[in-house]
Amino acid sequence: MNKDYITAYYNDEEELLKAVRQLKDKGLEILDVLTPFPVHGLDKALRMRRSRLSMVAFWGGAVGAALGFLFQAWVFTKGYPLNFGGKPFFAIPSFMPVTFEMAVLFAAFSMVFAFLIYFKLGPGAKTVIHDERITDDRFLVVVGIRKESNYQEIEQALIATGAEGITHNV
Amino acid sequence: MTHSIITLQGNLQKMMVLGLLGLLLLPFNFIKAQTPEALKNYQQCKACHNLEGPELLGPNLTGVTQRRDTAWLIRFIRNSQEVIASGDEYAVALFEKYNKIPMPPHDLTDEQIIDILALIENGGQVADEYLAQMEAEADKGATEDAARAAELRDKELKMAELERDANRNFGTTFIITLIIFLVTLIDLFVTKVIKATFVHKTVVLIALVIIGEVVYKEASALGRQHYYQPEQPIWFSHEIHATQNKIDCLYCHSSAEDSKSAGIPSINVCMNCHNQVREGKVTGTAEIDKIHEAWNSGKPVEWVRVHNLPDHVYFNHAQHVNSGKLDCAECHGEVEKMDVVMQVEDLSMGWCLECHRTTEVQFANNEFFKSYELMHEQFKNGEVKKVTADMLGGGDCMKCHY
Amino acid sequence: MEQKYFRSIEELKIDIRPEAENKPAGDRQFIFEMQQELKKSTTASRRDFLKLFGFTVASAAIASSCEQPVRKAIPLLIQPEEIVPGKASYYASTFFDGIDYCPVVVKVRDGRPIKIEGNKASSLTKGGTNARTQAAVLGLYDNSRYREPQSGGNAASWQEVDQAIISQLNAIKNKGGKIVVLSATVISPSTKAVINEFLTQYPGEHITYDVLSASAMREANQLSFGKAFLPSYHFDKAEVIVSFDADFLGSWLTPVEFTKQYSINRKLTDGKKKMSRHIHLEGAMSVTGSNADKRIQLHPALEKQTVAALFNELQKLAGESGTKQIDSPADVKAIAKELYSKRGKALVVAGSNDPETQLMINGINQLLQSYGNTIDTAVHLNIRQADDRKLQQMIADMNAGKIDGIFLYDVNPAYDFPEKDKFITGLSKVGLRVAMPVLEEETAPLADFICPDHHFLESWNDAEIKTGYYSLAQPAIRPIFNTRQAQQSFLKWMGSDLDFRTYIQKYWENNLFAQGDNLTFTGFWNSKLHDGIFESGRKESEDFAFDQTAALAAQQKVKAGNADQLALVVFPTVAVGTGKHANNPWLQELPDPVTKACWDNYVSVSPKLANELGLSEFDTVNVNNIGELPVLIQPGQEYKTLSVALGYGREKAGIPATGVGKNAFGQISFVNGHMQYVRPDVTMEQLGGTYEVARTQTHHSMEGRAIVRETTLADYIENPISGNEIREEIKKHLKTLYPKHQYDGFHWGMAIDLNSCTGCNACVVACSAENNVPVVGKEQVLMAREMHWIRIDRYYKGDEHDPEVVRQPVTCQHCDNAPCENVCPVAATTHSNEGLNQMAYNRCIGTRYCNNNCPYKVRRFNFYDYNGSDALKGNEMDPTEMTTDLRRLVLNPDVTIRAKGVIEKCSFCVQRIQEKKLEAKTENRQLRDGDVVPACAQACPSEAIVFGNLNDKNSKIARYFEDERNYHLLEELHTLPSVGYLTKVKNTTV
Amino acid sequence: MYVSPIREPLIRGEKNYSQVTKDILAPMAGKPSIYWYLGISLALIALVFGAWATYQTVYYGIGTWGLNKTVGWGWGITNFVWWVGIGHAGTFISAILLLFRQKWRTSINRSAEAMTLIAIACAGFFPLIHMGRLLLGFFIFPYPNTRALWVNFNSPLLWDVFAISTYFAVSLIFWYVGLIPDLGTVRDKAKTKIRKAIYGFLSFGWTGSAKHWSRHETVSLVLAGLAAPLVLSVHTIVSFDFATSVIPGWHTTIFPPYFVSGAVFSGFAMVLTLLIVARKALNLEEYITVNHIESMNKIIILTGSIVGIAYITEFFMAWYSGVEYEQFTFMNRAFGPYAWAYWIMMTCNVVTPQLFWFKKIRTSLTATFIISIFVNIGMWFERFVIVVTSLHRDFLPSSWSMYSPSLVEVGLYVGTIGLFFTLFLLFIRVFPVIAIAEVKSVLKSSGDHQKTAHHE
Repeated sequence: MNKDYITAYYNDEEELLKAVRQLKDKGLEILDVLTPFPVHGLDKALRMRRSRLSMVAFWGGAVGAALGFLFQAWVFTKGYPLNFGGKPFFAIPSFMPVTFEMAVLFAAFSMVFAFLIYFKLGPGAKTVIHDERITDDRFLVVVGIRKESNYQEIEQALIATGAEGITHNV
Repeated sequence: MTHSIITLQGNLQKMMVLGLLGLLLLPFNFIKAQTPEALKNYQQCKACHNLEGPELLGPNLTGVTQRRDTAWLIRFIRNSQEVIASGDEYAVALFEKYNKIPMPPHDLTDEQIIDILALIENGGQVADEYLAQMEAEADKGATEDAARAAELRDKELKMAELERDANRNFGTTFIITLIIFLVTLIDLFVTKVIKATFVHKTVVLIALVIIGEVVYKEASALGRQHYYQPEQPIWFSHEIHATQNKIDCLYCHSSAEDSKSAGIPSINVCMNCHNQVREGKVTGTAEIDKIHEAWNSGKPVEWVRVHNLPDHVYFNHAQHVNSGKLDCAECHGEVEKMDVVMQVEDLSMGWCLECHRTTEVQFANNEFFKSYELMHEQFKNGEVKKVTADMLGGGDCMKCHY
Repeated sequence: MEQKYFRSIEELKIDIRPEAENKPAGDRQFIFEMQQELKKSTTASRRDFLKLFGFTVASAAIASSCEQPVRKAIPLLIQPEEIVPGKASYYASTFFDGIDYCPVVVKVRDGRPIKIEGNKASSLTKGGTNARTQAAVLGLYDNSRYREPQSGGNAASWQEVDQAIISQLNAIKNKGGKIVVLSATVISPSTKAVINEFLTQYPGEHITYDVLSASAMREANQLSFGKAFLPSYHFDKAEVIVSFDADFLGSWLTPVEFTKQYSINRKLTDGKKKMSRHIHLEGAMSVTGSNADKRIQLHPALEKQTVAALFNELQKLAGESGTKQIDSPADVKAIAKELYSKRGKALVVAGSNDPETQLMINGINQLLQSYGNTIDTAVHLNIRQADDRKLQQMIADMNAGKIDGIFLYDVNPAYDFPEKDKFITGLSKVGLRVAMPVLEEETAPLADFICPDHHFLESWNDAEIKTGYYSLAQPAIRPIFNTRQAQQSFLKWMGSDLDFRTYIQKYWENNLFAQGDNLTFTGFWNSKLHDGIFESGRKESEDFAFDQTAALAAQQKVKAGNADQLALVVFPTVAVGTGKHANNPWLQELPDPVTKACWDNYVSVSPKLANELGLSEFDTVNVNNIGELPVLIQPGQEYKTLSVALGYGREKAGIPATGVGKNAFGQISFVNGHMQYVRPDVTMEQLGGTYEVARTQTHHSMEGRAIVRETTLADYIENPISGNEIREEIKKHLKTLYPKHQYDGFHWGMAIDLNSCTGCNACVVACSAENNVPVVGKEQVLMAREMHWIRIDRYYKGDEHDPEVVRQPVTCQHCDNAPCENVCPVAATTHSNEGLNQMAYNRCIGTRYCNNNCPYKVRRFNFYDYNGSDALKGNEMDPTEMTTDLRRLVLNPDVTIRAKGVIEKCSFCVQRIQEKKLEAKTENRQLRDGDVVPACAQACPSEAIVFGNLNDKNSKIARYFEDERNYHLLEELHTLPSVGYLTKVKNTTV
Repeated sequence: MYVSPIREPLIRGEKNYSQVTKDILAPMAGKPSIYWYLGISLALIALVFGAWATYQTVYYGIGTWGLNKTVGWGWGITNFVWWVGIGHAGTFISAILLLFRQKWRTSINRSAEAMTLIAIACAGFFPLIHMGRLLLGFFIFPYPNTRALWVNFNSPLLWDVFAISTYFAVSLIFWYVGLIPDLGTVRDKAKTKIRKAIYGFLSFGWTGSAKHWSRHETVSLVLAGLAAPLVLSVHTIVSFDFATSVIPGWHTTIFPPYFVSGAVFSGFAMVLTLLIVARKALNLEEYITVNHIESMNKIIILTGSIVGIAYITEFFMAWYSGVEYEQFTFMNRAFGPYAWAYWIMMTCNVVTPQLFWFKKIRTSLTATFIISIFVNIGMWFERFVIVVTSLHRDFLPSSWSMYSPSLVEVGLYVGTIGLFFTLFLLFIRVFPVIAIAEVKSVLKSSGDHQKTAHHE
């Protein structure tokens, strides 16, 4: 995060939720909220968009299925047509299992990779750890500071939401 | 053998008649005979016979038609061993005289033989008009075609050699790329000399591509001998024998037409000529002496096989050369242009299949294929333009693996 | 078409290279070199070595490099013109081992005999063979062959041996001593002549010793006709055949010929509605008995009186009076009626070696007017010439020291003589002992001189199996070892330099040529040598009349036998026979047609007796001190009859044979001068141990499934579909979603006539020989891992005490909807456009899924490296030394050797199909029906197997498939097999 | 929110979030107990036995097994199917139960999934080793080659290749994606530098940002959606190995559902076997409570009953179809030479699970443990019965034969068991055995103190 911000932490997800709602109402810019586990309702409170990952999965699956099916069809009709036990060369039922598996494989992998790449997560990815206890029992709100906006105001607002502690990088 | 005996008896009268005819119509025959083809056939005789002067393997040919009648000559030329076996004194005597070197059988028609004989009568000359005619024909496109073909083949061979050299350099290429690859990785994570990481990334990418390529090529070449060109115990040049001396492939690899294996000529075949020809153009006596050594010591020459197929592959030369009417060069390349034989095709299954799928069989010309009635229908009414081996099951496993 | 050369390789050598004479070892040398090369060779596979003619492929991987090994191609110094590299040539020859006779054609590939086929030119066997004939080629490459002459147990040169022998012979001659040539029956006129000449030069006697003797028949005929001979039989002319324990389809006289004749009247194809009736009376279950329409269990001790009773009944029918009334265990009245109603078209034979029984049989045949109809007395059968009395006399003389020299040719008495101890002691009293064995044996070591004989495939010979039926044998390969043909040795010892080939030629020129046509002798000789057969049509003078009195006298003497005692029957199996070929792994692993057991002999016991004695399968017993043998419970065995196979228990033979089973020859007894193969009173002691016998089939009931379908002649005549009705039903239910594949051109099919198949197993060995099928040894067979591509299933039907036996050869059915093909993950097995179920060994990764999914269980898996062809070394599974270099010479170069871990199976002999197709192509003609013949069909003596192109509507196979009797195995599975079976028809009508 | 008063809490004890973290990470910290060492050394011994057997098989060939011309598959494939079956529980629990919003899954899914992966690895070993020519095994992959030859897409065995590898791959990422946040926790709790570095690397730089969380949840959900049919497909396809063949006793249409339920059945049994030990050894009783055990037992009753019905249906169909071969096969199963195996299967799979109808047994750890073992045995025999008894007496009596395993085959089986436990024991040392974040997320809703709050 290349801009100035204040962070406030809470010990309980209900308080966090309340706080986030209030801050949003105040029109403060919440850069990020860090929690040890997914807090329900938080994404609503932060007014996040619906995820498009499922679409990625769908298209990934579609591609996988298509590849799987077409490859098999090609092998059996053009590549090297062979007579297996009197079955027709273009034996659709036989192609189904592989097609299905390919679909699932592609769907799953495309989605997960999309997720990781989108958030720049991955083996050894470098990210800012604000507080070691975030992954344990702390709930953290990061509020951005615009040039014009008043630093004290925001701090007050945060205290008002019952933040247990406040830190900042200015 | 027996059937050949029977045919012998059958043919005898026929030959007699022909022979007489030949003699009667000699003057006419004399002109008619000397076709360019006859000249070509005559090249083979020259391998072992002179017209006059020093004798080579066999007797000199001048006046042979006076010495023996045509029928006899035809029999003898076609299969001397048979004549000898039948106990013909003259033949036996001849055999004895020319230290028991059998004259190899020749697959020639009566007419062809008569032509050759006529040619011999004419002192091995072709009548001018025929020579002229021949040249004319030759000039007529023939030469260009030949030239073009030759050029093409040369190119192919060149390409092949280039590719081979490329392949040979694979090893070094691989090592170098690998080193580069590792160096970049080390730099990327540890030393960090170059700041711009995209450099590393591109290098790594390229390196990976090259390595992949090499690995794939090597893997697919595994257990195969593409461009295999081993040293032979005797420096035998097909270039000299096949191109310069115009010896037909089948003269030495005689069984290619009617057997599974083309066969490596046994020493006695070499001796047919080298009994006399004791000095080579290139190597002098050095190499040819090895043959004599083998002949005298009774130890056969241990040639190195160039074209090897795996045990589980059944390949039949007769099938391809005889009934398939393929040219040797289709698979062996321009051997007659090689001093040291090289395997120019990779002889992989894919390569075989490719050919089976593209080349036509003698569908219309060979009675055998009458059995394929459906196919014949489609062939007649034009549904099928050309019938490939694959269409008749040339792609089935048990055509080659059993 | 088959190419036979009228000249042997040997001759060729002489023609083409005069120095061959002074380099006799030339070709042998060549083979040795090949072997040495082989020993050196590391990575080169054997097939490669065999693939190219006369090429020794030695190969060694270049050290420290992953290059391909350098493969050498070494041509012959001089290549005989007749031999085309990689192309087989065929030589007519004759197989006779003293017991079996069969004119053959030897397939020689690249200088090595690799297969033996029957010779179609013979009007006797008509191209038929039997298991032993098929297996004979492997004997050529037997590791236990004597490789050079020995003198006093040490290797010696021929010169030394010859000098020693000749000097001793002269010594004997000068002191007026007597020598004996002891040989098995010699049917070769030339050989006879040689021996006679030899014995005139060195006074002595030629004594014939047959392990399986028919001396009683000869004696009986002596009494009936005044001439000791064996007539020739015509089962093909007989409508009713009654056999008293004569196993004429398995081991009696000339089984191959008889099977041919017999099968002619068993065929009902092409609308034939007539078939012979075969009644068989026996104690132990034999191949022939199991094929009979009516099999009557008869305690051996009662046989004689039964014959007498039958004789009596017939006499009554013939209206002769004053005959001896004797009660019989079997209902002979009915049999007599049947026989008599078919007078002139009936034949009665007996296997017994008891003159009286044979006399009565003669009497019976006389009454039935068989002589001149089903029995031909003008054409004599020349086998089994032994006179057992003479033999005993000789033994006595030996022991009395009256014999000074003995030459043992083609006999092994120290192993198979009933009183072998007597023989051995006798032998030790003989001054000059010369043995001429081919394979390692018990007798030879007892001799001073061992002069190893050629294998018959290396020797010249001729034969006159029947009066006027001549055949020739010629070498198909140069001697592999430093051996010499026995006849040659005799000639040498006579001081003649004649070689036996010229001797035969001379003999033929002088004795047979006259009868020949008006060619020059060379022409005559050449053509005969080419065919291998010469049937001059000569007949013996029938200057004798039949005399019934002897028969009647014999009948009068008959006393009632005692059936309460245990009787023991010793018999030769169709596999190892009399033990001559015991060292042949193919034969050792050949399942017995009746018991399906291999690699052992055993005591067959009837279920009833087993129950009584509380014996169960594989319990060990000792019968008359044969030694510890396991019990096999044999349905259909007569209550009190035990049977043990001969030919086992070899002590000095190769690895495969030595110590397998027990020697039962001791059970043969001399009863008034004739060898008896039955002991009416034996003791059986239970030893309490168990010993497992390897059997290729362990379940013997069809479980009521319509696997082998059969009907009776009557029903068949009424309705040809009878027995096969279910097929219509099945066909109705066959539905499919997928369209059938079109087979343009060729669609190969095979039909098997269950009515003709006698279960003789010739096909099994032929298949092994043709397709390099590995031998796996007893342990593996016990684990049910035998590799045979074709097997003959044998089922018992009905009551276990008197079951009906049905047989069914099963091979890959080449289903057009093959279940195996669908399941192979790597496409190693697919269907060809000629309807073949293809197996690409080199693609197989060995999941065995196809094997599981094959309803017929015809696929075989290489559980171990049976061929020594594996990349990993030292893991071969080869208990029978089949992977030794010598044995390998028998391998067929056109068939891949399968590696460890791959599936293999019948390929319809695709290599033959391809060969014939190519032949047709090069000859620019269509393929004719009958061009392609797989090994099994070619070997079959009863022509039960028909192969051809189903697309060709005029072909024989197409006709067979149209036949109402035709059905497919497990057709209800809609696998669309390409193998059809014709229902078995039993002639139970009276 | 509403919580049904009767429902037992899922997590016992007064827990707060950091307490949860501490408890769950406890097994990873510090020296492993003597039992752990004992366990792993036993497992390794078994592994060595397996290695020996593998060598025998590869070097001398399949001949070292007890198979023959009639019975082409024996223990090898039996074990394969058995392991695949066991491999079903994990993904089933985390995928299907996730879709059904079964909160109780949270504390068991992690270990169950790990078990799945290990089991699949064990399973995959058998199709490889049972090949006659293992070294050419790569032929089953459709890769471009100079032979211009591909594979046979009609073959169920090939479908297996795809199914198993896909299943393994997808299960792996599913498991790992779930693991990422917890790895973050481990990273942040790590004492030493190296641990920090390693887990930092493994945790993919997880921060716990709300955006990540919400997407992470979507991913998990969709993956679950994908994994659910996958789970069903895998054993369906494995069952095709038999169902698509012609062999009586194999050629059956009910195999897919029957196999799948059987798989879940055995899978849960194995999970129980392991967890009952694990919760004690790692003192996680408060997280893996009797509720969990009980609810799993309920699933066992369900699937067990389905399997039982399947057995009976098979018999009925055999009789009803009127196919003599089919009928014979089933009579032969029940009364033939392998009847003992059949009846073991019957008792273990059909009878014993029914005991779970009694709450007492259902909630008793020891009883559950014993029964779960029984089920494992029973399910192994089910596969044995299907594979061997169908083959050893099929259509033509002439080829009937018997089969008994060789020491080598036993070795291979024991070897995989060794492998399984080795890997599992390593797993509990290096990864959190319970999904920390997920547990936390349900702590409030179904934790203990929340309940107590209610009672006040």
